[in-house]
Parts: sequence; C-alpha cells; structure tokens
Amino acid sequence: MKTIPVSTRVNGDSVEFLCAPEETLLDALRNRLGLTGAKEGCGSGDCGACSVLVDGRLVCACLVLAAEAEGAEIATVEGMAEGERLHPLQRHFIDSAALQCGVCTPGILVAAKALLDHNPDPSDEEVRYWLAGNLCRCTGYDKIVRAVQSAAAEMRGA
Amino acid sequence: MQYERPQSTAEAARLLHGATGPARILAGGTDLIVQMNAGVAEPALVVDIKRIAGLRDIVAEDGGFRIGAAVSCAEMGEHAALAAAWPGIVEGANLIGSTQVQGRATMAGNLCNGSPAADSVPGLVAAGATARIVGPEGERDCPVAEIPAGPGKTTLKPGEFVASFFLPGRPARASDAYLRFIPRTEMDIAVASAAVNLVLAEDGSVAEARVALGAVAPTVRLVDAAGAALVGTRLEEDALEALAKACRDACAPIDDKRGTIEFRTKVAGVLARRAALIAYTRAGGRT
Amino acid sequence: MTRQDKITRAFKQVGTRPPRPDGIDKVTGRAMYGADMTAPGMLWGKVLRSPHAHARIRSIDTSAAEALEGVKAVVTGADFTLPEDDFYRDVAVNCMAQDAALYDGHAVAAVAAVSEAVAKAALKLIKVEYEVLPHVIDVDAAMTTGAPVVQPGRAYENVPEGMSENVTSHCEFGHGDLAAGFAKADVIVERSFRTAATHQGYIEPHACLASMGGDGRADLWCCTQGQFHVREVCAEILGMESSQLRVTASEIGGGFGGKTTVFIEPVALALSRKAGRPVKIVMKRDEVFRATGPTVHSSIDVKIGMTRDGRITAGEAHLRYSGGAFPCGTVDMGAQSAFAAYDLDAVRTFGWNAMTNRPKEAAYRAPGAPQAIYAVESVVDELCQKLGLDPLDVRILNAARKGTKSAYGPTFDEIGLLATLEAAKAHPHYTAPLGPNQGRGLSCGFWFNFGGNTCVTMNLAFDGTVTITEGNPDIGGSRASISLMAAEELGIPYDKVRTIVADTASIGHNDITDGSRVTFSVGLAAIEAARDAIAKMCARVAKIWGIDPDAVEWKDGAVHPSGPNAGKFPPMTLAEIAATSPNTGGPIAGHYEVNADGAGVSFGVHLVDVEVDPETGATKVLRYTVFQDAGKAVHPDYVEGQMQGGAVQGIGWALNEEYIYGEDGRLQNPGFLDYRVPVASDLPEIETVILEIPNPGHPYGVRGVGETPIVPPLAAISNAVSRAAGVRLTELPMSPPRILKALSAQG
Amino acid sequence: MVKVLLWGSLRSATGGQAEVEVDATTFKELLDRLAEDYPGLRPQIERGVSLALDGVIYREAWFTPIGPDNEVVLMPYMTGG
Repeated sequence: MKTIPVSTRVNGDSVEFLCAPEETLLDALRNRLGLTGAKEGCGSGDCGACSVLVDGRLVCACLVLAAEAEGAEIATVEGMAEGERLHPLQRHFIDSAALQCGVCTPGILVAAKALLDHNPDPSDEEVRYWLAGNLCRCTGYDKIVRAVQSAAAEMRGA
Repeated sequence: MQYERPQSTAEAARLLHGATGPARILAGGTDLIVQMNAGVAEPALVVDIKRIAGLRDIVAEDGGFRIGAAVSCAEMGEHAALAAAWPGIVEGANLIGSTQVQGRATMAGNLCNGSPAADSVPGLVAAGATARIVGPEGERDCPVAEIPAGPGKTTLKPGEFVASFFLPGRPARASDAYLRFIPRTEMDIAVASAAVNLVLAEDGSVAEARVALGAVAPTVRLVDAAGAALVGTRLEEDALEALAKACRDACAPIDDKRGTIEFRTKVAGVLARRAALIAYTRAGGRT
Repeated sequence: MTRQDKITRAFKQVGTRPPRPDGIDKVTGRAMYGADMTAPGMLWGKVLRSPHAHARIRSIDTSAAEALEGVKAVVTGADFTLPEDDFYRDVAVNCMAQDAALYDGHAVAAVAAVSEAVAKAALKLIKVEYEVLPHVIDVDAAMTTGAPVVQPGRAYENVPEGMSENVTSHCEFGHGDLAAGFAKADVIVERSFRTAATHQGYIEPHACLASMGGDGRADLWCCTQGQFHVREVCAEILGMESSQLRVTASEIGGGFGGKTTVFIEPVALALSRKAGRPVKIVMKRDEVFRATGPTVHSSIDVKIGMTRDGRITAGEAHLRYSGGAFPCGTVDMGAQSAFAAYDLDAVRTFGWNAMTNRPKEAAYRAPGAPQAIYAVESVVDELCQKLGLDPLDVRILNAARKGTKSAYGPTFDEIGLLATLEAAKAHPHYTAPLGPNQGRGLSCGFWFNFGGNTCVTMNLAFDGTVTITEGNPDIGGSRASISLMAAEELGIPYDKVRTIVADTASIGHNDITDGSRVTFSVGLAAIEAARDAIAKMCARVAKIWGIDPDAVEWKDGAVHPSGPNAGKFPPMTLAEIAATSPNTGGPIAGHYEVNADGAGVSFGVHLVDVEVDPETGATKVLRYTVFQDAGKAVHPDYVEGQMQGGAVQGIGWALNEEYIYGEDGRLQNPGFLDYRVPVASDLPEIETVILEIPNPGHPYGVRGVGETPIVPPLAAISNAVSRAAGVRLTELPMSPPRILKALSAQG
Repeated sequence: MVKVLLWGSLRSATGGQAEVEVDATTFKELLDRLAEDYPGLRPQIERGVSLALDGVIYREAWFTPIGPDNEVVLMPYMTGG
C-alpha cells in the first residue's frame, strides 16, 4: 500500500504526516498527530464527536480522508483555548455543568464555536438545530443549550 | 487503494477510464467514506474532484444557475440568489444529515449514491434540472430525472461522472418547496418526501406544476398526474385532495425498518399537499 | 450503619455548585478515554463476529490469518478456560463463542496485528464453518413450546414443568386476595403491552488496552463502570490471580449500566498474552449495537381494578422479559417495581425470563423497572380517563407512603413519593392550557438504589490539602460531589480537596458504579474517612497540648479545647496539624471500608405535554418537567443533569429507539442513523424540581438519583400521546407509523 | 425466632407458606437456617438474595442483627445500571 505525504496546518501549526490512502482525517489526527480530543463515536457522521473545522467549515473528521487535508487549515478542540485562557464556551460549559461524561464535549464545543462565529446571537432553536448532529447521551442537551447561550451573551459583550 | 486529485474534468475522466478496479468519485464523501469505513465499499481508485476548476462554483448562466458537482449543500444555503430563486432545492440540500454533513455533502453525491430517499433529488426533478455529465466520450447534458435507476443504481455509464447541474431561469411568479417526513427532527433518512415546483399565472392560478416524490418507489418519481391536478387551480381543497390522491396512487414503496407501505403512501400525499401550499405562498399566491 | 433520625444540619458547601475537577481536561480534549491510550509496541486487536443469529460452529481455521504478515496472535473460544460458576461462564461465553454462535454479532475469533488495517485483513482470512440453526427473536415466540432452543438445560428450579426450554426463570411477588380486590372494583381495565429492546447508547464505544507479560502479570486500561469487577471477571476467565491484574479505569464516555460488564477486555488480554505485546481493541459502533448490552424486550399483561372514586382495589401483572441468549434476572426487578408506587391491599406480579437469539442483556438505568411501570402507569391512566378522574389526584390517593406494605414485600420507611406528587400538582405546568392535538401525561417512577462495597482513603498533604482516593469511575460528576462532602466534613474549602479514581492496585475493592450508589456510598465512606482523619488529628493536637484526647473537639476545620476546663489553647487548623504531622507521628490519613446498606428507595414523577400530528403520527414533546426526591442534592447541577439525561433517554425509548431484527435474525439498525436517540432539536427544555426528603441511611441524607429518571418517561409520554391522539397506545416505541396506524384503526 | 416473608415463587419450597419462622439472630444465620430447613430454597440462596429489614435493603451483610420484632423480607439479589 502506497502512503501519501500530507502537509497541512493544525491549530495554526504546520504539520506533515504520511497516511494510507483510505485513512480518515480522524485517524490521522488521533493516531499520527496524537490529537485525541476528537473522538470516534460512530464512524458514519451520525454522532458529531469528531467534529473539527477544515478551512473554517464544520465537518466530521471521520468523513474526511486524511489525504484531503493537504494544504488545508484544520482546527480541533485542542486549539480552542489560548494557553491557559479558556475560550468562553469552554468556561461556560464547566460553569453551567454542560458536560457529564464529557466524551461528546470536544465535538460540541467545536460545533458551537462554528455557530457563534457566524451567528453571534442564535435563538435556542437555532442552537438546537445546529447541534442536532452532535449526540449527547448524558445531559438531555438542556444545560448545553444554556451554556452556549451564556457564552454567546458574554462574547457579544451583553 | 489509490487516491487521486485531478485538476481538470478531462484528467478525472482519464483516471476513471484507466481504473483497473472499482473506482469512485469523491466530492463530499458523506456516503462514500461511510461505506468505506463500514467495509461496504472497497474502491481501488478514489478520484477527488474538489480541486477541479469550477466544480466548487455556483454561477449565473442563461438566467438560471450552474452548480458545480463539488459545491457543498452548506455553500448552496449561503448563496442568497440561489436560495431566493430555488428555495425548495436549497431546503432539500440543507436537510441532508447534520450541519457537519452539509458542510461536505453535495447534490451530485446525493444523486449518484442512488438512494430513492435522497433529499436533494426530488427538488431537482421537480425543477426540471439537468446534469452535465463528463465521460470518456466527452460531455453530455441529461435531465436529472433520468439518472436514478433504482436503489444504489444510476444510468451513468462506466467512466462517467456528474460535473455540474443546471437550474433553468424562471418567471417572477414561481417557486418551489420540499418536505420530507422523518421520525426525529433531524439526522434521519426520509421515510417519504415531496417536492413541488409551481409557476403561477397573472391571476394567481397555477400555470405549471411539477411534483416529485421520494422514498416511495425504487427511484425518485415525477408524478405528472399530481402536477396536472394543480394546474388551473388556486390550491382549493378539492385540488389538494386530487394532488394527494395522485401522489398516493403513484407510490410503490416497500416495508422496511424506516416505514411501512401504508405509512409511506399516506404521508406522501400529506407532504405533497403541505409542500404545494408552501410553494404556492412563496410564488405569491394566496389561497 | 447508624440510622440518622433527623438530619437538620446546616450545610456550608454541600448544595453549592462549584466547577467539577475534571472540567478543564474535558473541555480541552485532554481527558483520556478508553480509546485514547497507547503503549510502545502496541498491536491492534479486531474481533470476528457471527453473521448468523444462531449457528453451530463446526470448525474455525485461523491458519491463513496467522500466516498474514503483521499478524501476531489469533484467539478463538479454545483459548479461554471456562469458569465453573454460571455467572462467569456466561460472561466468558458471551465474550467469545464456544461451540455455537448465539446471536448476530457474537464474537467467534480475534486477531492482533501491527495495524488496524492488517487486523481487518486478517479477519477476512479466518474461515469459520457454521451450521446454521433455527433462531428465535421474540420473547412470546421463545416461550412457545417447540420454539428453537437457544441453550438447553438453563432453566432454574423455579420454572414450572412443561414450559419452553427457553424459559430460564420464574418469579412471583405480592400480597392480598386478588379475587376479592377485583370484586370490589367498579371498573377493571386489562391491557397487553410490548416494549422493544433499547441500547444505552453511550457515545464512547468500548475500548481497552491490555498488556500481559510472560510472568502472568498484566495491566489493563479500559472504559468501564467498575475496574474491580473487570479485574475479577478477567482473572476468572483467564485463570489469573486477581492481584496480578491491575485494571485502570479511563475516563468513561457514558455507561448507563452498559459498561458494568466485559466484552473485549478478556480478549485483549488473551491476545496480549499470546503475542507478548500490548494489544488495543476499540469497538466500532456496529459492534457496540450488535454485541453489547441492550435492555430486555418485553411483553406484559396488566389488570387493575378501581372504584368510582379512584381507589385501586387490585393490581396484577404478568411480565415476560427476554435478556437475550443467556439467563437473565432482570424480570425479578421488573416484577418487584411494577406496583411500587401504590399502597395496595391486593397485588400480584408474575415474571418469566426467556432466552432469544439476541445479545446478552446488560443493565440500563433501573434495569427492568421502566417496562413494568410503563405498563402499570398506562392502565392507571386509562382507568382515570374511563372514570373521569384527575390522574394526579388518583396517584395521590393511592400513593405508597411511610408504613405502606410495598408490593414487593417490605414496609416503606421515609419515602418522597407523596411530596413529589404534591409538588407536581402545585406546579404551573399541571394546569397550563393545552391546544388542539395536544395531550398531557404523567407517570410515577421508582428505583431501589443500592450501596455496596466501598473503600475510600483520604491523605493529608503537609501543606494542608487533601487527596481522596476512591475506586468508582465518575460517570456523572461524582468526583465533584465527593470532594464537596469531604470538604464539608473537614471544614476546608472545596478547592483544597482533590478526588481521584484509583486503579485496582491502589485501593481496596469497590463495587461497580451502578445502582445509583456512588454519591450515596462513596460519599458516605468519604465522610467517614474524614471523621477517621479528624479523630487522628484530634489525638495529635491533644498530644501537642499535652491534654487528654477527650478534652479536644473538632469545629469548623480546626481542633479546639473542648471546654474551659481543657485549658486555653489557640485552635489548630487542619493545615497547621498537617504541617506538623512529621513531628507528631508521621503523615495523617483517614480511611473507611464498608459494604454500605441503607441506600433508600427513590421516587419521581414526570409531567409531559406533547402534540401529535394526526396526519403523520409525529409526536412533538412540547414541555417536560421532572420532580424527584434526591434526599439531599450534594451538587444540584449534577442532580439536575441526571434527571434531565434520564428523562431524555426515556423519551427516546418511548418514541423512537428500538432494536429492529430482520427475518434472518440479524440486527437491521446497528448505527446511530437508524437507532434513533434523541437529538437536540427534538427536545424542549427539561425543567427539574428537586425535592429533599433526607434519607435516614446517609449522614447527609443523600439518596441515589441516577436511575429513577429513566422510569417515568415511557408511560408519561404514552399517556400524553394517548390523550392527544384519542386512542390508547400499548407498544413502544410509539414511532409515527405505529401512531398513524392506531389513529387509522379508530377511524 | 424471626418471621421471614418469602416472595411468591419461593413458596413451592416451603410447602406453600408465604411466611416461615426460623431461629436466627443475624442475616447469615437466617440464610443458613433457611437453607437447612427448606432445601428447596438453597439454589436461590446460592444465586443470591437480599434482605429487607424494616424496609431497609441489605444485599450481603452477614452480621446484620435480626430480632423477633423486625420485619424481615427476603428479596432476590439485585443489580443496577
């Protein structure tokens, strides 16, 4: 099997790796780059636990081939905080108890950030529909929606 | 497996033509990579068409739009002029999977995956859209309605692939709508669906109507009798009931894990009625 | 255990909502879950699974797989020694089939290879010769004499003669004279119900990393609800001594009962033993659905009699559960809990478990109770409708309370059912107006709650901060609750306490995180460990002051002279005592080991409004309120979280979740696409009302809260849908085709 | 002597009695006596039983004291999620 060299940027850092042609971006992030924040919950795009941004677009890393990342800009949960300063979403998720087991949390945070980046003042319904592809089995979503809204309010300076 | 990223449609066609095993086009990958992860698809060649010039563009053409095969459903939703002219097509595309999936999924992939339940296909069929197909013998244009051939099958010949869609220009008093039924509010495959495309006359009556149903037959189905039931009407109750009946009569669904024959048939009629009313209102009609 | 008469303590920290200690790790992606661990020289393991619902395994040829470059070990059933004990043997056989594949997805072989891709390729090279046998999927079919037999000779002595060989156990509970009770009724309703099997649906698939050396010592990292249980079971299956196997529980990505057993862990250990290298196995989602624990599916008959004024005169239920291809005791708990919410003179429940060719049942929040209570609460609701009675008034009239002889035998002590019913009645939700096609439903819920074996060690660092070492994986924020209780008892700030979940070599045995037991029993042990440490601190200070140990007392985080006669000494704080501990006798630690009892039963009531689309049968949940007695809510955020999460799992069960089998006995929906758990846009806000009726069995009055919330949604939603649609629904899930069919049938 | 209430399906082992009397002062003694006096109960006791003492459920504790005034109910050994 021929491996493919890939040059890309992950959370602002240039990285290079070799991958198998059929390897997913999720596997490359987790197994080659040691970025295990994105999780595989389903491998079919139905749970959102592997949500990352590719060139600013929210996608499931399990449904992207690693080879497609050539020349792309990738953002994962590991890049959300600036050093020890958490992103407001991260802080509000902790303060609002918006996580229990936490395995869906990285994907939900990345997805919620993508929402607020283009819609800083979403309605609850918009938050719920935007996050419909991110399954959470612990919280019933209630506290997640509240945490996104309180982070959004803080980010708007409200 | 071999992964290729051609720069032109001609190069893509050459690669497909020269493939020694199963070859697949990669646009959004939201069906292909699912199948690869599950071991259902094991292609020898994957041709990624996203770097081909023009295939990620939506451009005005002859009063209508040309939409590249690698344009994601999310990009369609963000295109204001397209969404205004063809709201039904855009809403169909924006119902596929999650936000994440819409960021990658394409109408071309949705069509070529061959599912009778594909959300973007009834709208294209109701719109009378054509697909530009590139193959070993060059380019040809083909009505979208003629591409599905049954579950998982298309009429595309070996080595052919969809490069773009063309949506025709339309008069002022025209619009479309798409509705599907799913058990949840998101994330499901359509159990039944209906797209309605209307052009209204000056007096507000329906001048032209095309109705397409999804998930109720081996392929998406254009129901001429359903369109005919609306022409000349203002969507009065009897016209809507005639529409629903024509739709029910056109259904030939299956019983499966997602729905029963009885349920799909009944709901197809309900959705067609509701979609017709939405399209009518969008086109400026008043019931 | 000392029973607390009245808990009137004013808490300083318990009941507040500080940030959880694992918060930052979990929001930054740093937290390590089952699949996130790697080891040098690690191999990838993959499991081959039966494509047949039932088949005899004639032979397995692994030679071609073994010959593939990069394959380091292959194991089959022959590599496991079967334990003698039934419980362990069933677990072992479920992990790796012996002579027969008992369900679609049953493991038949496994490989370890240098990469996942090689392991996958190797699986294709294993040749299994199957003799396909007739299968049975449905519980009622399995109970018919002449049905295909899943496993012969597995019936307990309590199964009456002449039943199908699939019936493994029978139970009966209740008291009073049923015939006399029904004779007193003005109306009797008798209904049959069916509930589909559902899956816990945790987002994290099972994953483990095993490393076993030639000396028989092994380390295992895995996502589990109970690392000690994993150790016992794996040691048993692999013929190891428990102490030679160290199990570390990773962060766990959801369990809900489904991670209380093992599936891949013994397989990874066996592969590692054979290959002499660490082996990691991570299940794919379809494997999780096909081969790990769904709930039982059930078929239930309920008969209840009621007087015109709403008094229940008699209740009877027949419960037929199937826990898959092995004997299963879950029906016992269903039969005990069915009528738990009621004060009845005559009640009887009968339960049967029958084997089917489905995966082995695993616990799921309050196992057995949701199905039984759904059926009973549906019939109570129908009686209320028939008699024109308010369903909440009828529940209040018949509610079990202190002194009630419960339907399962014992007499209730302090319980919170009446208080939750009254809170529901007083809540604005109950009287809010409803629109067309809308209906309101309610249901009571119940769970026993357990305590169990628990060890806690508390170490005081010289700087006056405290580490708590406990042994129960944190599945819902328990580290925060335990730190809060310890901080409260010690009188030091919450952020001076760190609670960690230890591996099996670092602390004594702890039972699984199940039965809603952790906040109750680990909390209790942490409080007692703190008291142990306090006693030691008092003794040290008495020595320093040169006075009698009885002459000092602990108050507000410091040792004080107990009275004016003890002498005049400035109080010594925990930090000061810790700092001098090297000089006064060495480090100070507190510990406590117990098999905790007195968990205290739990009741809840749920209220829900739905709207049913009469043309499509679609149900929209409009409003949802949970009322539950928590005893004492230690960290109210996570109590609410349990109530909300459980409610939403129950909503999924009621409306859409189900195991769907084809004629061939294969599972048709082994993925999140067609196994439809609720998504965010399906749901309204889930409002919560916490009641606090202290549990006399816990020093702070805590009751477990985790399981009860999944019980009421099934009937609450069914009752709401039935009222909105004007037709009684009796089968779960109430998928749109089922509702539309019921609507059409009524015309 | 303590009175022990049995659940319905155990009564076949006690000649139909719903309540039996045994001479015991602890949970362990109670289980031993029951198994001796009613051998038909032994398989269930070996599989596991819990004990409800005045409404409080004990799953394993042998030395739990039991007196003649206690309400003693035998229950199947239970597990949770």
